[in-house]
Amino acid sequence: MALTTYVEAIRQGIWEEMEKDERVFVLGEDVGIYGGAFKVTAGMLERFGEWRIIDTPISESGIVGAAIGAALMGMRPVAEMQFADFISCAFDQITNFAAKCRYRWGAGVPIVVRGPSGGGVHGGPFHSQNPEMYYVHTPGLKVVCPATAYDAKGLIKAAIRDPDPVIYFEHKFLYRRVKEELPSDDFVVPIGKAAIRRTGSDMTVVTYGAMVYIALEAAKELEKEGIDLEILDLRSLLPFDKEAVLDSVRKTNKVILLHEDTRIGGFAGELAAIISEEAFEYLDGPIRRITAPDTPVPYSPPLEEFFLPKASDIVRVARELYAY
Amino acid sequence: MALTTYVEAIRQGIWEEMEKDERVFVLGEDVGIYGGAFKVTAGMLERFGEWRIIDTPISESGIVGAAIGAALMGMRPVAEMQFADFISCAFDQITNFAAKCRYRWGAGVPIVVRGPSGGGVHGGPFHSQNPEMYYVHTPGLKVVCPATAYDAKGLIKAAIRDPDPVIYFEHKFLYRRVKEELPSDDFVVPIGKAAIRRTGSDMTVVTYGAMVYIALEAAKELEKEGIDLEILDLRSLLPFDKEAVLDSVRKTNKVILLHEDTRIGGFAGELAAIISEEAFEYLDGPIRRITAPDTPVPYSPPLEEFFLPKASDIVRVARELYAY
Amino acid sequence: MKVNSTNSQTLARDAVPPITIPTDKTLLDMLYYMKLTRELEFRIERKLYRQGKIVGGVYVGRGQEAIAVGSCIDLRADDVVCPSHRDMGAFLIRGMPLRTILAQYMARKTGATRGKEGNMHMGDLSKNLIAFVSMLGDNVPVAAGIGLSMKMRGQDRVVLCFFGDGATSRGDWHEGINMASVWKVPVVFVCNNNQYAYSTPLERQMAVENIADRAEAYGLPGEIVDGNDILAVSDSATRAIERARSGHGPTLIECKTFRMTGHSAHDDAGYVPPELFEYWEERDPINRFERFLTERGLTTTSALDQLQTRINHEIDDAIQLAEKDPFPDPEDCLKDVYDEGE
Amino acid sequence: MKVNSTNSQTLARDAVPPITIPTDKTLLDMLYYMKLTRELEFRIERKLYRQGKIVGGVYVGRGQEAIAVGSCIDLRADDVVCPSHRDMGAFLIRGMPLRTILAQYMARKTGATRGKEGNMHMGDLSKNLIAFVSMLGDNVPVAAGIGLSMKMRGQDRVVLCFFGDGATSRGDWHEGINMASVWKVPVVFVCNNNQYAYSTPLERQMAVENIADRAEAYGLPGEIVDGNDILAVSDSATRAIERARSGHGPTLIECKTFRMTGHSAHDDAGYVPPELFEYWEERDPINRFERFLTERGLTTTSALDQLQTRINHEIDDAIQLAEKDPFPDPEDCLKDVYDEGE
Ligand SMILES: Cc1ncc(C[n+]2csc(CCOP(=O)(O)OP(=O)(O)O)c2C)c(N)n1
Ligand SMILES: Cc1ncc(C[n+]2csc(CCOP(=O)(O)OP(=O)(O)O)c2C)c(N)n1
Ligand SMILES: [Mg+2]
Ligand SMILES: [Mg+2]
Repeated sequence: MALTTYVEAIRQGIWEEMEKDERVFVLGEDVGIYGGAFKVTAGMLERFGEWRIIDTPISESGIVGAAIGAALMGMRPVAEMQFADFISCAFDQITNFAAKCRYRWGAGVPIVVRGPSGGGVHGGPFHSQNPEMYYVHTPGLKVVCPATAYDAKGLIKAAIRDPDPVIYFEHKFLYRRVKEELPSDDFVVPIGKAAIRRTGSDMTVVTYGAMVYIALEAAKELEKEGIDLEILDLRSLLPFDKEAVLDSVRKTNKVILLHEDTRIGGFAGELAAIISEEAFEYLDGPIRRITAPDTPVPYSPPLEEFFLPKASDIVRVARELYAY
Repeated sequence: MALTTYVEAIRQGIWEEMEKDERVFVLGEDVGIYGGAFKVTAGMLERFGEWRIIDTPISESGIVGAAIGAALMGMRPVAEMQFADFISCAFDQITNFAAKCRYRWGAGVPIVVRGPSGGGVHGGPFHSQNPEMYYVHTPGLKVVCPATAYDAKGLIKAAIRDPDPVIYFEHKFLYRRVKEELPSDDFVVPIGKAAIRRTGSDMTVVTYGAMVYIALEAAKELEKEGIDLEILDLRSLLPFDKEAVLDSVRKTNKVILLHEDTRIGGFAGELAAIISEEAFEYLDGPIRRITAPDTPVPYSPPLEEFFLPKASDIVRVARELYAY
Repeated sequence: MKVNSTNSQTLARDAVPPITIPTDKTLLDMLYYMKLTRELEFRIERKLYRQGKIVGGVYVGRGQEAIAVGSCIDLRADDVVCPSHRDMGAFLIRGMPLRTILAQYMARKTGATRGKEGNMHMGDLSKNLIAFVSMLGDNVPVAAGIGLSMKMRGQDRVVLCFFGDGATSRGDWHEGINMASVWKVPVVFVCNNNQYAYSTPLERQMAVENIADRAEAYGLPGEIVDGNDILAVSDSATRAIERARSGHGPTLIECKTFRMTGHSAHDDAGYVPPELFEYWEERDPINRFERFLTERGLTTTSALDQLQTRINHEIDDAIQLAEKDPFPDPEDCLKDVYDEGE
Repeated sequence: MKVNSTNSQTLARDAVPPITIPTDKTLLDMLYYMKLTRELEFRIERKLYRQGKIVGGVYVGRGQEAIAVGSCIDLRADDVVCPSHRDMGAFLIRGMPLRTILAQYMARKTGATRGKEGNMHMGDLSKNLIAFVSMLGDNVPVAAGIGLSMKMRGQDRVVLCFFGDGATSRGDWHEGINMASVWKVPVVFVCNNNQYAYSTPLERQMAVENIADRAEAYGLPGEIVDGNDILAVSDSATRAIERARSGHGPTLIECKTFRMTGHSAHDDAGYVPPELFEYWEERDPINRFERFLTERGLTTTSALDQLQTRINHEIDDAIQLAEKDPFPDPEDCLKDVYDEGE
């Protein structure tokens, strides 16, 4: 069977949901004839027509607002942000209108807002952001960050079917670098469930998105030294799989929290608090974080390389923690 | 000497800076003839004229954008958000333009964006928010949350003088409920320095804003049982006084992290991570968090009371932790 | 820009077709809903609020009643309304019970939002009423999206979306109107231009004279209406609704009116020149309409008294019930953040 | 709306005063900067990018050179420019060295942003050049604020703020233009209307024909200019700058032009009908201006060749230097998030 890339998996997921459910439609900038800046919607205009694949003006807030309106009428809009960085322009509609709607007056807003996030392609401060925490800190939203083609497809389908607003951050570095064979049947990946990417006994690395691969790389390296990492891919950040995190930490007794997002207020802090509250007595060493530093994402390759967490960082921290 | 309220302290701070430095000006909705929804700018129009106290259209993003432009030209704008909840509409300008400007091309943006945050006045989901973490998670910004009239004045003055963008969240519940005698000289409270509000030996409560008073209330109660709380008021969240937190935890060996903001992705997570990383071996018990639950801020009094952390919550958690 | 009004002094009659007068039944319904709105908001703002029975802030539409009532009276049940914070009439016409509204203001479990939200932040999908969020202008792209869903599905429904003059300065207003016009979706945008945004008069908000002047920038028709003239409002709205329903896209209707109170119950509007209140008091939409109906023989002084008495009773009863209604349970705080299944 | 152009076919000459022709020196400067822009961007997009020497994305203003050059040529040094992503000419006129620009594109430490930022995201306060942020339209309220600071201080400086047609759909654009107009601040808004936003043609962005039609919604003058006619651009800009400088507030100038490439270096613009490229190729702003100068006796074929050779050398030299320039030190990543004192 052919291998499916991460980006193609997203495309397939949306496509299948559109075939199955006529309430599903896509709106965003250049999603129509152009098929989206990263071709996630390629071919959809021809198949579904211009009232289900809607090219919009450059109006991120308006796009999300319109998605909310359609969702309130029973539709299932999938709004594309051309880069996840531009979701900042729709922050108010997402956090105030969509997130709080059900709570305020019982009206669910089943929208998906998706877009390419993450660095590694020299996109600079406005084409590399990891904006997940702004939404993770907003009750009423769900936030997912798939790392594999399987999850990319399974989570976009779950997101579209979800009765609540889901923010779906795809990692642009993975778009064409990650591929795998996908089952041909209709599958979803449930929102809120983590996956163990490597079973290990010495310490746990909790991570998500593109960092999963960095962790796997480090694990290979550390294996040679007899340090055995368990790697947990969260897949969803809100809600997140607390039990999976705690189970793994209770087993390995040491933990590294890893993300590409910046440090202060990043997801690792939340995890550290949870672990400390609920698995304190299992800890045999300090909880360690590996994250990007607290700066914008710089553009020049040496700077960006410095910015992004690397396998060597994990190797170094894991050695320290192992020796603790 | 007369007592000065928290809200009057902010007014005085802005006023004094405007007297001293003609680059300082205020812009926002209804700040002129009306003196601001909470009267923070009362009397300023008469004193400083309509080109230094500028009533704007309802355009939060525009207000912050205009402040940025003026700041780039050497001015010191103080932008008022009528409620801190509406800062969401300016999220993009703040996090993308202001926060990243110096890093990107060396141009500092000395603006202050301030507004009333926090609950306790039955304002409901859109007049009660604590939006601090969205900005704490944004490198390039500074974020302060004063709890006392002294700090309110000293921090607004420090914020106006600061060469970088400062987000200043005042707590509306404290506006007229908190007062103290203020020194008559020109003082500032340095951004990034915490204050110990109560010295104690059994455990540390790290908090900020209106929660400082809840902690003090709990401390009085616990004192009777012989549990001695140390209360640390962070005052600034970005940068925050890591050393003060670590020093106190190393002394008391137990810690409660308290905030009015919601839990997931709240500041307590960041603190938990830091403490676990840097004071792990000093901890004699799990790090405990007391926060609002992960919901919007509800309006009806019984709901809002349930939502807000209470002294009794601290008492309960402190007893548990004491017994650990 | 021409103005639609039955007051010939302000009227450029050639600009719009002659005003169509609704049926007698509709005329009397209009009167009822305007008077009900007036009395209900009077009780809320001037009685219950001062008695400390209202929780949180209060914003009323005193003097602006003709706008929501005149534009909503002829909607179909499957049409959708996005009211702003001064459009109580919309809720009443769509059938939200008085008790539900009062319980909302008193933060009871039986309120429209079960105590989660305050005052005008009410909605009910079963009545096609979309709850306002405080962030002014946010409902404009949402209305565009509602219209979009109707167009996509080939429905002949329409959306009415309300906002104030101040809200038109928001970026979301611009994005929403623009998208609605590009997509030609069935939305009628109704601006309550009451000349002030809180304390800020029009000339500090915009450098044009009329909100309707902005319509040209989006390629949609704009119309100015005497917002204190319910016949003019309903006439313009009816035409715009028909336009939208028949697939000709959105319209922007600017209703000139005045906010006959402070911005909210705690604001004495000291910044408003008293002459302005006097000027507009003379143009009170209810008095004016009562005169019209009297002249037309559709009502009399005693019939008006009876109507007022009936309204008073309806509200008295609703207040009594709402006051006895329970507050929500504290733990309800945790409910309905997400879908909780059946 | 009338169009300012020296092409009598598209010209409604009564609409604007006759075009003022700048001095010979200025005319030759214009030619130089347009040709320098064209060649520099050609090298970046068609040579260096394809050789893999450019880091990240590339957006050029091929075919649009007359706009930035024509509107910036007469600014004073203390005036401020907020370029958008297709206004290379503005950087050149304001004196940003070729080497600095090329080093920027090659992500070197010597680039305008020391490697922190890419491509057109350059700024330099000492040259009164404000760096663009990607979020389209964000520079509009910023420009309003710059103008505000000038007005507050009684300075007779002006701001030029550039954006594309697509950016006018953003809420920030609306908020910024509105504030600038209400405050009557000295800003000249220049729209590069190149008919497309990425793959999206005008009619899917807005329901009006001209960007300038939007000016009326804000109470500021709007003017349509043949953006491929540098004399028309500079004429309109000069008048608008003068208006702003003398305290009469902002102007919106719409320059009709065409993007003679894909959206960025990796886009083949397959969605653009080829006839459009042909149509606009005939109206190339540089060819047209060269003909004008030749007819006027200000240049000759051989002088043009010499000029091109000089430009080629200047760029060759700058590329050589920039290519040898160092990359930033990795740890520079941590610097300048905040003020670090002296
Ligand atoms: C985005 C936003 N900014 C500020 C406010 C605070 N606010 C509430 S009502 C109001 C004035 C609204 O004016 P207008 O739109 O004319 O409506 P009116 O109250 O006059 O009916 C303001 C500034 C808000 N609700 N939302
Ligand atoms: C807020 C925002 N949304 C989306 C983008 C992605 N984007 C970059 S350029 C562009 C098209 C811009 O069109 P226009 O304003 O007409 O300028 P042009 O590129 O045609 O010069 C888009 C959609 C962006 N930069 N900012
Ligand atoms: Mg108003
Ligand atoms: Mg364009």
